[in-house]
Amino acid sequence: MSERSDIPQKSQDDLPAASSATRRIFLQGLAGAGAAVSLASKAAWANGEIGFWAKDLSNDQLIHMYTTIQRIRWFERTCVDKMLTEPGYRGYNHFYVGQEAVATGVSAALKNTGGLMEADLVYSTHRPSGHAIAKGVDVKKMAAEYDFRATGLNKGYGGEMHIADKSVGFMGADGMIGPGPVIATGSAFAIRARDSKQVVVNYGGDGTYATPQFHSTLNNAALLKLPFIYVIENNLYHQYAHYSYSVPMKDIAEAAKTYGIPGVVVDGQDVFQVYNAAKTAVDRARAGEGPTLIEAKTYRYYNHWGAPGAKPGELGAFGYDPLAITSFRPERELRAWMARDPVDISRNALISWKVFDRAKADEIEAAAKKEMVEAFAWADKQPMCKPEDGLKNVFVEGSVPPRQFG
Amino acid sequence: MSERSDIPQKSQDDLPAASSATRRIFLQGLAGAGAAVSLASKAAWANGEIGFWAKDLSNDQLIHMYTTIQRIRWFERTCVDKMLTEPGYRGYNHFYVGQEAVATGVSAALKNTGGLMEADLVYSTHRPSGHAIAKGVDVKKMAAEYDFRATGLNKGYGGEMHIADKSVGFMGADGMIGPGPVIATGSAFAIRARDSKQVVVNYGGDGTYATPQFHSTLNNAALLKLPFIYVIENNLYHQYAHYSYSVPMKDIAEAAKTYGIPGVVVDGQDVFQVYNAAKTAVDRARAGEGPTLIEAKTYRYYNHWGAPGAKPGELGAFGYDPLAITSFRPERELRAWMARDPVDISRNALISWKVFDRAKADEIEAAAKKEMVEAFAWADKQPMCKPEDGLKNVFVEGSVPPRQFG
Amino acid sequence: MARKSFMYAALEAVQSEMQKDKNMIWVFELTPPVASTPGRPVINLEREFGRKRVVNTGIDEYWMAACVLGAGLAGSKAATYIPYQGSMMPFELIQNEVGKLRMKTGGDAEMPVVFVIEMTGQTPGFGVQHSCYEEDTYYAHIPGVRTVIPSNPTDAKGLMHASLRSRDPVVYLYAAGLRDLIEDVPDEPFETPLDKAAIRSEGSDITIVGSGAGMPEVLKATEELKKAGMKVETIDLRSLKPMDTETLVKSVQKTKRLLAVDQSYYTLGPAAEVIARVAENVDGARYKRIAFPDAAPPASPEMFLWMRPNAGHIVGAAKKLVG
Amino acid sequence: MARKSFMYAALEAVQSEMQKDKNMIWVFELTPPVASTPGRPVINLEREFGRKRVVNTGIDEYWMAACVLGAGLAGSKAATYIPYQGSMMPFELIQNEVGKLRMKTGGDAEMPVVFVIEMTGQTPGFGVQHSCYEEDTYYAHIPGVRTVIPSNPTDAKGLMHASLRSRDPVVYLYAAGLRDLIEDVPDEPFETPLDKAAIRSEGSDITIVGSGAGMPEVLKATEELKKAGMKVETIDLRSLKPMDTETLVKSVQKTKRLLAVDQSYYTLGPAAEVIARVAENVDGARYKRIAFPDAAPPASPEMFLWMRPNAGHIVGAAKKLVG
Ligand SMILES: Cc1ncc(C[n+]2csc(CCOP(=O)(O)OP(=O)(O)O)c2C)c(N)n1
Ligand SMILES: Cc1ncc(C[n+]2csc(CCOP(=O)(O)OP(=O)(O)O)c2C)c(N)n1
Ligand SMILES: [Mg+2]
Ligand SMILES: [Mg+2]
Repeated sequence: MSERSDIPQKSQDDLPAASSATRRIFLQGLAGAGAAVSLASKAAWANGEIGFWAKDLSNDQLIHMYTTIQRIRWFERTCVDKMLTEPGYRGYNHFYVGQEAVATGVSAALKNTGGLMEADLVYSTHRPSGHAIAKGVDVKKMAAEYDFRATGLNKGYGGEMHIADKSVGFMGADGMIGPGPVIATGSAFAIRARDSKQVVVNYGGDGTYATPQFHSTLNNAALLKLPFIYVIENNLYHQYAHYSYSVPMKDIAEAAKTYGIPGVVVDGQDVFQVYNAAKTAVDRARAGEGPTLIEAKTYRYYNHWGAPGAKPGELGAFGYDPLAITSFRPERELRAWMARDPVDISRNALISWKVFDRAKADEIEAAAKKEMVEAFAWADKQPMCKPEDGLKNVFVEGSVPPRQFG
Repeated sequence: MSERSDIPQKSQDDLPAASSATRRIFLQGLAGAGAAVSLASKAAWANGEIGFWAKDLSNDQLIHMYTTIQRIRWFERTCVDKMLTEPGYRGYNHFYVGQEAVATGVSAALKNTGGLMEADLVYSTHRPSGHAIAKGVDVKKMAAEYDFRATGLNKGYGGEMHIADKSVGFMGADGMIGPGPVIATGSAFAIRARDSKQVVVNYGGDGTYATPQFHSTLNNAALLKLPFIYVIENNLYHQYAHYSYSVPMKDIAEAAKTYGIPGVVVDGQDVFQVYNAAKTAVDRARAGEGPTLIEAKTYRYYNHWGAPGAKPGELGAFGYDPLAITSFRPERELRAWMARDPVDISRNALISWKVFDRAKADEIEAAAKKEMVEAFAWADKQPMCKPEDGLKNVFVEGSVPPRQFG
Repeated sequence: MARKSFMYAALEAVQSEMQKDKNMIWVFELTPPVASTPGRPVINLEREFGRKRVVNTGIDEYWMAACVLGAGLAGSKAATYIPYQGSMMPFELIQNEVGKLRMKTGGDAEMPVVFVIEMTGQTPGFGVQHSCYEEDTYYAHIPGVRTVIPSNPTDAKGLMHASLRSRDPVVYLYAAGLRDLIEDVPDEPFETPLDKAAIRSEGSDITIVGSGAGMPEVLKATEELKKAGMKVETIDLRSLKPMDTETLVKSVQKTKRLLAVDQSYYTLGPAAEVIARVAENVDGARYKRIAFPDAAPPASPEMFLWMRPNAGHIVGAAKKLVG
Repeated sequence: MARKSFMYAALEAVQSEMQKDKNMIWVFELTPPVASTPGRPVINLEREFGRKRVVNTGIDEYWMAACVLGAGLAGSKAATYIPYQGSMMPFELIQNEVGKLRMKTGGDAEMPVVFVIEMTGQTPGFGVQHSCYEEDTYYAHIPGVRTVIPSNPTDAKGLMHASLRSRDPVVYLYAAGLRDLIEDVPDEPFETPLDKAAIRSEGSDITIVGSGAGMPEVLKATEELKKAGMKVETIDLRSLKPMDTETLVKSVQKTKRLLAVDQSYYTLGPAAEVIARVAENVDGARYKRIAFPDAAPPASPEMFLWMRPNAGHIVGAAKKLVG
């Protein structure tokens, strides 16, 4: 993994343990650098809306964020390698690697316990691993679900694209592009109606901007002042097309203006910036001040779906994707983004703030890797589904008649 | 009909015949006054985008505009009176009265001949009479269609809400709120693809703003730079709800910003302002520069549907509308808008420009009234539809089998 | 017990469930949840429960349905009334999300939700989109959603209670053509089962099956045929999904004659399913369908009224089938 | 004549019609109109006709369909390929606008348009929304739209030519599960009628009816049954709307046994209509349906593959019905 050049590692290691104040200064520097390097984040910064909330986090919380990033990373790397090396492996994935800081930063600002009536609720996409892990979903059960096991998170009925776990407020992945965000506003409506303090976060790719539901989502959320946050993960591509094919402006966050709600651009590679923006939005939503649109600029290291072009043990997919017939991502673009890796950025920041040292960081990474290898190994040993169970879970009770035999 | 207070009628009558230049000055005054009186038309005026194109119109063209307004007005007043006084009359209507200047001003900027491959195309709504008449549809056939006659514009298959006449580029009314605008962009797409110079106008009420298709329409029109004009007739209500129930901002035209296209607010009671805005948009579209969103602020003098609350021979419906259970329009609001009547505004302007005098104006009105009374009388004598013809026009050829007899 | 209109009976059930469950929401557009009926208090859910729970929205029926689904997933009981003009706008959401979420999540998703989908009143003159009455098939083909279609005020109330209490999502098809029906309906809450057809008349010569807005003409025909001496067994489907095969099969095993009546288009109307289910299970019976032709309804009343199935058509077909 | 894949055969027809008509447009998303097949030139419509006529859009299938409809109304021939992931997004537009515009305007509306609606490949593991194969019923219930469903590369080409030349709007159901089929297909343009079923095998013991992606298993079962000595008449519906009643009825009049097979959900699948039409016209026949149960497809391959109808099921049911 490459190191960030703008944070001099060695010397930072020698600083005294970071206080809130020094941490804040670093955060500001970090944020500014991120903005200057790759973003037109005027909406976020010019109006000074974003507080440096990460300064208030305890060391434990900061380490948890780093750990989460590593756990997402290694959950998926373990899965990629399985796909590449075990021909019989049945799981598939829309890999989230590269985008870990987004889900991690957002979930760090949320309440993730208390079940449906108390936890903050997260709606995910067809690219759900990161959102789920950051929200606290059990990785063993996820791994089992990805391989359609009867003891998987959703008993094998869902598979990767449909994982859900309401006990931690993870409302589920969705294979469709469009419906998720409007459904999420419905949860926010119910929350407002029952005077709960919960908030609802909806993740959506840059691809969701062009859907008709994008307008419905923001318009109704704004009109009804719903406790709702739309996190656009703009990874520049929807499937095999650059986002300029479907978005007429550079920053999707600008669409917020029509609805009179905040539209914020953040560096999606920097977990602390993401946290700052999410915290502001969550506070606003909880206070009854309505929705926020956050656009996190980010990038995925793998192709749209599965592992084409990837090699076992290597990070990122540089090879050919047979599905990308008309348009594919330039290797240089991918390498440029990997130079601003969310793992490195968070790791270097925490080292520089004296939250942990390199050894501890490595230890966390190793533990994450081990946990995930074990999770997938556990999954491999889980029972397969019973065919007849396909007739269940149509309605709450009972099962429907078989019709395939005539 | 009330006179406009800000244009001193008597003295204007004494001026010499208006030249283009003087006419232009009056138009500017008129436009400015309109803006000051009732509109927050900053988008339209602050950037000086709208030229005073009405100055270039010949007297004939100006008189045609006034005539059109009167023809729409009297087509509908004849229809209202029929509904109120002839219990057996079967036609219904979503009356356009009050909004005549919008359709008239827009169509004056369009090419209305040459059929599907040459005329500019107009997509209408559930409130189509004005759009149709302004586009040049035969009023006799319209009247016959409203009463479901076999010789009606659409052979009795359509009725008011579904009239269409492609020969003049009137693509049709639509009973649905939502689909029309996106379909209209499809026509614009085809036009661009075949290198035609046509433009497409879509009318939509303020109610169309909240539909998911609103976003699709503007986004795709902007991305593909389509020769497309979206005319929002903001008459403040969608059915029985004020537009603030579904629109979070004052001017819907502001939504154009997201898409990087012009968003223009005009005084929809003033046919010359409407024409000016339409002309600018049409020129832009024909030059391949893409779409425009025009919001005409206007008002309807009747209730949403039919003639509840209206009295024979009287303009406007002030009585109770049994369908408006939770929200209805204040009488004072209606009277305030009637004080800026499109008939009066155009009439006074043309008199002041010496395009015609009062006698001629009255003569035009009387002729319009007579034409419409005759049109509806003609319609009354047309043959009814043959029941079995209901099985036709499903496909281009043949008819489908009856199924109602078993 | 008091005389209640269809809408009043339905809203009475909603009101009672909303009083019991403080979290329940109701989403509407242009049809306010208001009803009155002679001698009973006016029901106005918006006034009674306030705009935080009962909301009037813009013209976006897809959002209305999505809002209800999202509320249900978040653990709140929720319902929406989609007016017939927008009855197909939320279709994809109900088909692709509501109908699949339980299967998709292996049972994790909570969906205590009801979608009241209005079907047109088939008013002559309104034409293709406002007189169509075609939604039954679309919704009934969806697995994972219960689809019911009351045909009288009593069932309107009983099915509404049952729908709102069910943890399964329910599409409650509301035939606007039945608005004017008034009959005695119990005041206290009661449930009508979500999966049982109702036998409206018992007989052994012929089975006539209808549903929803088709029932008044079916019942009129039944009376006429009975007067003419025919022993008619008349079934009101009441639930389209799941369809009560047992009641249908038992009846035709007895009568050996099945006349299935749809207000909707012929091809793939509910009557097709009625016949197919019976034909798979009963040998030697004879079958006939009556339906609206496969044509969108034209506006002209002459054409439209001629095309719409009525009691006369049913009587004629029944006589042919039995004779 | 050359060996061509399903997609190649279909795009060859599109290419030829676009060459003939300079106004014709093609709208796509994520599935580029590109196909190759051994020994034939690569087809790439985007490259050949340019981005003004062949456009790659954002994720908005409703707009894609609306664009095509609007183009048609404006007098340009137009078609779109809606990928299976978005196959129901444009439904309301096709149902409520395309299907009704001719009736609504008394014939004024021009609609030389084709909606290629992809149906899933029913890939095991993809689950509820990506393996569903359920669109046939929804689209076939619409009046005013012709709905066809080719089951092999030859019909894919012939039906595409006929669809693009028809002045009626056509929903062309494209079963992605047939992508891998390759067969000899004529090079020159030809039309396959839009309203005729195809008899794939003649026989007098039983009639088996299927369509689209169901046909390969139906044909496999036919061969097996024939080997076992049964005289099987096998019909490929090919057109769902209008449905070719005559061919169905004639066949069952002869065989008196009808087995209708759907890949789609049981309730109100095309097989229901097949049985109902025949039952109305043939006395004393016996009927059986095979279909996917009324359940969204679960992701687990064990469950999904067990639920999906296959040749074995068809053989078993046919033997029961005849025996
Ligand atoms: C309605 C619909 N249309 C098309 C698809 C196919 N599809 C799956 S993912 C995807 C791209 C999504 O892009 P984006 O929202 O940017 O998310 P990303 O994959 O980049 O994370 C598309 C088009 C779909 N799932 N749903
Ligand atoms: C999809 C849909 N939903 C609801 C309706 C019912 N409806 C007919 S007109 C109308 C209001 C339209 O308001 P607006 O667009 O402002 O036009 P106006 O009537 O004011 O001219 C509504 C809700 C409809 N026709 N279509
Ligand atoms: Mg993306
Ligand atoms: Mg309005």
